[in-house]
Amino acid sequence: MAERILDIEGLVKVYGTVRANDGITLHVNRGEIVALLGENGAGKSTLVKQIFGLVIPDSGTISINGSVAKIKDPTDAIARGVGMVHQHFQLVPVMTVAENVVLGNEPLKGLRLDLSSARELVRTISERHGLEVDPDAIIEDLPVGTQQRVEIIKALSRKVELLILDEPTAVLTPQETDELLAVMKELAAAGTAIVFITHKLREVLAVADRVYVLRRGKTVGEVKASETDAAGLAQLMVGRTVVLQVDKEDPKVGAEVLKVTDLEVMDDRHLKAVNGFNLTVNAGEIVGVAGVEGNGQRELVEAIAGMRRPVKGAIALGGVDITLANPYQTHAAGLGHIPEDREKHGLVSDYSIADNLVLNRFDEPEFRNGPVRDTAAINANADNWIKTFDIRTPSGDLPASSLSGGNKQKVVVAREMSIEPRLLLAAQPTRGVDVGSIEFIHRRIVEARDRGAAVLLVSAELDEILGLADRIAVIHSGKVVKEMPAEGADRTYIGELMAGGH
Amino acid sequence: MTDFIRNNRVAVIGAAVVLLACIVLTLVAGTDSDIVRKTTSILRFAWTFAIPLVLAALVGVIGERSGVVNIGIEGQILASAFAGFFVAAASGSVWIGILAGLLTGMVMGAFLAWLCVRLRMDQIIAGVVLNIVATGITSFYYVQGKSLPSGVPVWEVPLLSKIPIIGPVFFRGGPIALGTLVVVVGLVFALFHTRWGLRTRAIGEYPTAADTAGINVNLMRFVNVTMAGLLAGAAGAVLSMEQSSTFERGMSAGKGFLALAIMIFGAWFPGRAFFAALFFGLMSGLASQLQADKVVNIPQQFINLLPFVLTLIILSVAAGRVRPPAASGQPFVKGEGS
Amino acid sequence: AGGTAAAPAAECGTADAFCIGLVTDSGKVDDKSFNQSAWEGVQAAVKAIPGSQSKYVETTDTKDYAANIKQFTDKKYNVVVTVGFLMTEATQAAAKANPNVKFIGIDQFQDTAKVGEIANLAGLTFPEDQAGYAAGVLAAKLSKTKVLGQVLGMQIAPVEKFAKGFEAGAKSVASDIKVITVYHPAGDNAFTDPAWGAAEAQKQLDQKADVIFGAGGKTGNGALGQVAKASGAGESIFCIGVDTDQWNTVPEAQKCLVTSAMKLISEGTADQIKAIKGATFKGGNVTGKAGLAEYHAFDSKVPADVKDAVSKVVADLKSGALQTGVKLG
Amino acid sequence: MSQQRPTSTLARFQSFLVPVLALVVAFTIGGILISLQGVNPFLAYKSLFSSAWFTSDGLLRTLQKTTPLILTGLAVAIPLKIGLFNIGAQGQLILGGLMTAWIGYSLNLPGILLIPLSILGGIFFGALWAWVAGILKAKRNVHEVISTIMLNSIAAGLVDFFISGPMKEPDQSIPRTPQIHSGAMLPNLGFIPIGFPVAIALAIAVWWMLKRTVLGFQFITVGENSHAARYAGIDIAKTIMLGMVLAGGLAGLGGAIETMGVTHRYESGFNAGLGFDGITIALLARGNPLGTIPAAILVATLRAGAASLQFDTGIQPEVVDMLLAITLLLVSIPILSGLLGKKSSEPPAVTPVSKEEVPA
Ligand SMILES: Nc1ncnc2c1ncn2[C@@H]1O[C@H](COP(=O)(O)OP(=O)(O)OP(=O)(O)O)[C@@H](O)[C@H]1O
Ligand SMILES: Nc1ncnc2c1ncn2[C@@H]1O[C@H](COP(=O)(O)OP(=O)(O)OP(=O)(O)O)[C@@H](O)[C@H]1O
Ligand SMILES: [Mg+2]
Ligand SMILES: [Mg+2]
Repeated sequence: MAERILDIEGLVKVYGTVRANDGITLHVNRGEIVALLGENGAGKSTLVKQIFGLVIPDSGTISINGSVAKIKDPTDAIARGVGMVHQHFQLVPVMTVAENVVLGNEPLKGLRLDLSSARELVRTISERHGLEVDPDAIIEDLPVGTQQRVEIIKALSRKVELLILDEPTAVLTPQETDELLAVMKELAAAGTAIVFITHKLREVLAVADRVYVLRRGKTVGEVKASETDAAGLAQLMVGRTVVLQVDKEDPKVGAEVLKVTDLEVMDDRHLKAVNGFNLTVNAGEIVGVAGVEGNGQRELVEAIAGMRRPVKGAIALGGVDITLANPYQTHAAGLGHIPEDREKHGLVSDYSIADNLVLNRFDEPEFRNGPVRDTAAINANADNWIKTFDIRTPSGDLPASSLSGGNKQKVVVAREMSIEPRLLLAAQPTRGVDVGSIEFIHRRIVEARDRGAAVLLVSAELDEILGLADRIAVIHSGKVVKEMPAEGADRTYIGELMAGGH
Repeated sequence: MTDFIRNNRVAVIGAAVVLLACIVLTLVAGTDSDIVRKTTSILRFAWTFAIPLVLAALVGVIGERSGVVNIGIEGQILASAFAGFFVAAASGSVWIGILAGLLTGMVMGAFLAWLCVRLRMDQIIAGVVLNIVATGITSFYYVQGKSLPSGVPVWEVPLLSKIPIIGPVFFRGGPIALGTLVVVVGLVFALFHTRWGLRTRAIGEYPTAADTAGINVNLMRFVNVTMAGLLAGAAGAVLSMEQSSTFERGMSAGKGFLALAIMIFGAWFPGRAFFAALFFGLMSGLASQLQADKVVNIPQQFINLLPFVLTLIILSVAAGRVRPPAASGQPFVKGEGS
Repeated sequence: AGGTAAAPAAECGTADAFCIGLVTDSGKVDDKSFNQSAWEGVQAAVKAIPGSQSKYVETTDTKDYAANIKQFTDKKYNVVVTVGFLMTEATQAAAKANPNVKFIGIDQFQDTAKVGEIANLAGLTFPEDQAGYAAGVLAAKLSKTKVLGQVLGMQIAPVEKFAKGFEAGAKSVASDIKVITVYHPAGDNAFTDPAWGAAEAQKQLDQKADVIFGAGGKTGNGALGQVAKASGAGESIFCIGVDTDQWNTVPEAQKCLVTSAMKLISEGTADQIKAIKGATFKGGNVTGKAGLAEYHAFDSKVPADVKDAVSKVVADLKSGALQTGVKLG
Repeated sequence: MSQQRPTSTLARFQSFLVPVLALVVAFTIGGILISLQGVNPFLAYKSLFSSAWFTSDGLLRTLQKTTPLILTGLAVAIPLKIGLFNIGAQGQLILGGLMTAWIGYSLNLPGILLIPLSILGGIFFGALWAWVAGILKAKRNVHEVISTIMLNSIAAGLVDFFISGPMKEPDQSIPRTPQIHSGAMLPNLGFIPIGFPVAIALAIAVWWMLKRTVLGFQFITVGENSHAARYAGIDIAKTIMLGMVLAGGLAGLGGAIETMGVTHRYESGFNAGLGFDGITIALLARGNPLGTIPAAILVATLRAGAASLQFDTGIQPEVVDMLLAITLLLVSIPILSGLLGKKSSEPPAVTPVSKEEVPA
């Protein structure tokens, strides 16, 4: 029998009326990779946060290495050999890699910080595990993939025996994901136990030894990865059969809707992020922009939506120049925009769901009587979309912050669909959303296409692009390096193009 | 040492140039010349003016670097000046008075920290409350006819005080004046070269990251804001005991707010805040000098406006390039956002 | 409690009572300056007049002058003293409205051409320029460096009269003498900024000034305190106070304080009140006394010829034989 | 949707109860302080309130003091909604007051013209001054706390210059402007100064604007989440400037009413602290425009009654600052509301000042 490192018995954590963890029992052996699966809000993050001391359980026990551990803060967890890579990176953006890695565990020379041994530590770990990173780089200058590496180095620098990874691949490219999975396997082979949270079944099947499926705070299934498949896992998670493959007809391509010519856009730090970008999107088709994050996708989308001013080039929507238009004007021109960061741009979390459903339509005649807002119309609108989009909430009066990630995203998608856009800009439309909601959102995007909208889909998720797009444009260093029909496109080939090959 | 010079090239070269200029000026013009006297006197005025501002700005720097906006510095200064003076008068010792001033600043810092960190009250409001409470208490409990038992002693730093022009200005003064220099240098070191500094910057930039690294964010914020209160206390004590020998109602006269401008001016760096405060002092010194010399025929009010107008201009030109600590002003709640 | 002086005797407004009320300018009755002097004058009068009583109200908002005066007229006070030239109009209006109450307005010159004669109001003003002039003469004679300094409060009439008088007096001794004159820059704390006063005084000392005239409430007091700390204070470096004899009110300045350029507010106020009681009161403009305070410990240090020269100037100014030549505006 | 959250009635009840309870506690503590000075606190409070409310000229004065305080309270409260902290109401008010005085004394027109002209002048200059801070924020990302502090000092200097220079009343040693023409003076309706109902109406209008209108939604969206606001097509720069201009206009109006209705001229020392009291009032009102009315009445009452308090009991007028400080502390500290229930009545968020650069 393998050596137990983690034993969880009847763990309960209640938030108000929500039983986030409702008697979870789970164990992990040394050298084993265990995946946690579950819909948004199933309680995965809550579970691992308790192991790492970020959340204190209401009842139940966590044992590490056979003895019951009262973990009251991360210091306790770290001391017991637990390391964690968080769903949202826990790195201080303005500090260097070395500083971040030693934060909380700083080497000293007298009173002084010993930064040279910090650098040395980073180098040693990065060489040992093939996680290449410059110890003196500033975090915010690094692409997300590299930041992820820093997170892992940080965890490894504390001599972890149990490593927790909460949705580590959500922001990675296929190549980066593969690299990470390789590192995980290597660590496991060396005896480290790994708890791995993801929404991507492919990864689970590729790397996990065992899978726990959570639903509403309870463990509803435990299976060996080798004894199941994607459909089986999906069914366990949602409790019903899920269509993983997007079901769509051939496109009925119409007139040109979006034309981007020679576009140049600067990023926040005044560096050229989009550099000579050319692309057209026609009515009735979905064009997927595939690329490693940080190759100008965000700036491209913001420029088209009017949130960022291009320095050169032209953008036309239905023949009308919108290069210098602001979001108000692009919206009026029939552009729907599902923003990449729904919390930051897409929603006002203290506003009611109803208000969020008219966030960028609030001053349309439909929702006002002269200068006064027409609350009746706003509420009617909300009732309608909550029903149509199956947004899970007792009332449109509740603040958006009360929704789960998937339902928040549904609010945004519903709103953008509500204007029946000519052009739908969908940036990472299903990031961090559970399979059930992904299926729903994908179906909506296809419906919009079939209604005749032009759709520009930007996603770091190659599977999403492959499944949804009619045409694929691979972006690298701010320009399109290759366009191809989605039909018969090759995963590996696109991955190489994304990485700058060919 | 060579490391230090390499990392602080601008500062080192700047210091060397200033030093050289002082020596040359003194050699060429003579110690007793008008120009040397005037330069020295204006510089001394500037530094005197700057001392409470430097201290107060550092309170702001420490607070915001740890993630707590402190606009109650004004109140801390006022209350400390009050407590320092009256305790000195009652106890018969300026030293006990200075101690009381420091402690008052600290207690008010702890109060602010309690409001902001523990109760998670809106930080700006907490600061305003602090100011109003200080104004209320100090004016209500003010009593007349008290005076300091003795002056605060003036010390000289051997050698350094002999440097022409700069020496007598910066290296000769009361304990708080000299202490201010030590604090500035110490804080520059502490903030960027020690464990405390790394952690402080981390909790002000991204507290959840610090939390997951095993740092007790709220405890550290509490301690930092409380200890920074000592500096606010020093700023108050220097006003009522070292720079004058009396307490006045409202004697802080906006210095706590000006200090916030200086903190931003100095881009949240203690060293730069020091120079920014000195710049304000210099402006003020020049304003009164222009008035005394009657050299220019512009109304006095306009000369006095100069520092404020300049601040606005400089800020609007330099804005966008300075970035406050990202989490400053935001209470930290464990387990959220991670 | 602050507002009440003597034990309440008869109710104000009754025949036996003699009630004196005082309204301060925005400032406190303990300001070591004109408010305090006036209040001391009132108290002196109370002591001298048996059965009299007094109270004060401190103004916190300059818009409340009238309301604060009304506190006293409503309670049928016999005398209301208002302090400061900012209250000129409020006092005149109140005097016209309450002909049975006698008013004393300190630092309040009545422009009779405009407001006519107000019989129940005495506007008490002081020849500050004369006091300043005499102080200037003394300072110039004491100075070795031939540089004098003035650290002043807000640039308003009484302060300006002191300052200009001081400069004129100094120049009358030696026309090449240099007088560094600096008013406090900001408006609202011009009289309450001792730290600024001290720094400015130090600056003037550094620029060779050896006699410094501190005239501007607490700001000026800060200057005096700083001069007292200078090396050579009382030997080669001196300071001169203002308004009252600051030997007593600013003890930390005793080391350098040769004298003070005084306006005798207390005396003037007390005299007026006594005149009211004795029914010898006459409304209109009343000029109080101004002059130099005694030398105290410096009596032996100031050379006799200097003392003589200064007393002659004081006498000539009083007799009108000497004019200060100070004009404002 | 009509079905309300169950907490909201409680929240509404709380937002009313907390300040009342705070007041009671503050006055109790104040009473203890007063009795420590050897004075019967009931007598003291009776003196304070009866002089402020129960004499006709006391009431007039209280309402006169209330009027500008409501307006400066609003001048702080509106920017709070868009995430800005306007420390500059003081500067905006004094410039407005000065310009009103200037128009009022230099133009000799019939009242029907002069009154609106003077008021507009005050509003305009107050708004202009706030607009400077607004444009610096919107276009150059200069933190409004700093710029308004600077602008306050500059305004004070300018006012000082004008009243002792170009606008000085001739033959007068006090730095002040001449008196405005009688046509520019605002009358009192018995014990009600005419500015008072105007201020009340404006407070209601601002509340309504923020709560019900499209513009209000725009303001609050910017304050809640400026990124989302930008995404939603709201011109943030314009909103910031508009918010500041509205605020400055209200503060300027405060100065105008003060000049036209109370002081009839501009004089050094007038209007001291009115703008800063606006901060206290906005915070006492927890950022709610309607709340500025009772908050301003409270502050004005304390200030108007302070002189009587001193006359009758000898207690220093500064005691009212103590009372205000304690009240504000209790209103803003989460403890009282914590005792009353949950955290639902949260104080206004001031801090989410957008740190992002607002693109030009
Ligand atoms: N800090 C909190 N306060 C209140 N409720 C919370 C909190 N954190 C989580 N919850 C609740 O606990 C439940 C579980 O949340 P958790 O974050 O563990 O979900 P998850 O499985 O990680 O979801 P996802 O896949 O979206 O990351 C949620 O439904 C949520 O309502
Ligand atoms: N303080 C809180 N109070 C109430 N609910 C909370 C709180 N914090 C988180 N939640 C809820 O927890 C659930 C999961 O939160 P989590 O932080 O995992 O993000 P998420 O909603 O899953 O989004 P994503 O995973 O896309 O970032 C959501 O339903 C969220 O509303
Ligand atoms: Mg999660
Ligand atoms: Mg999540």
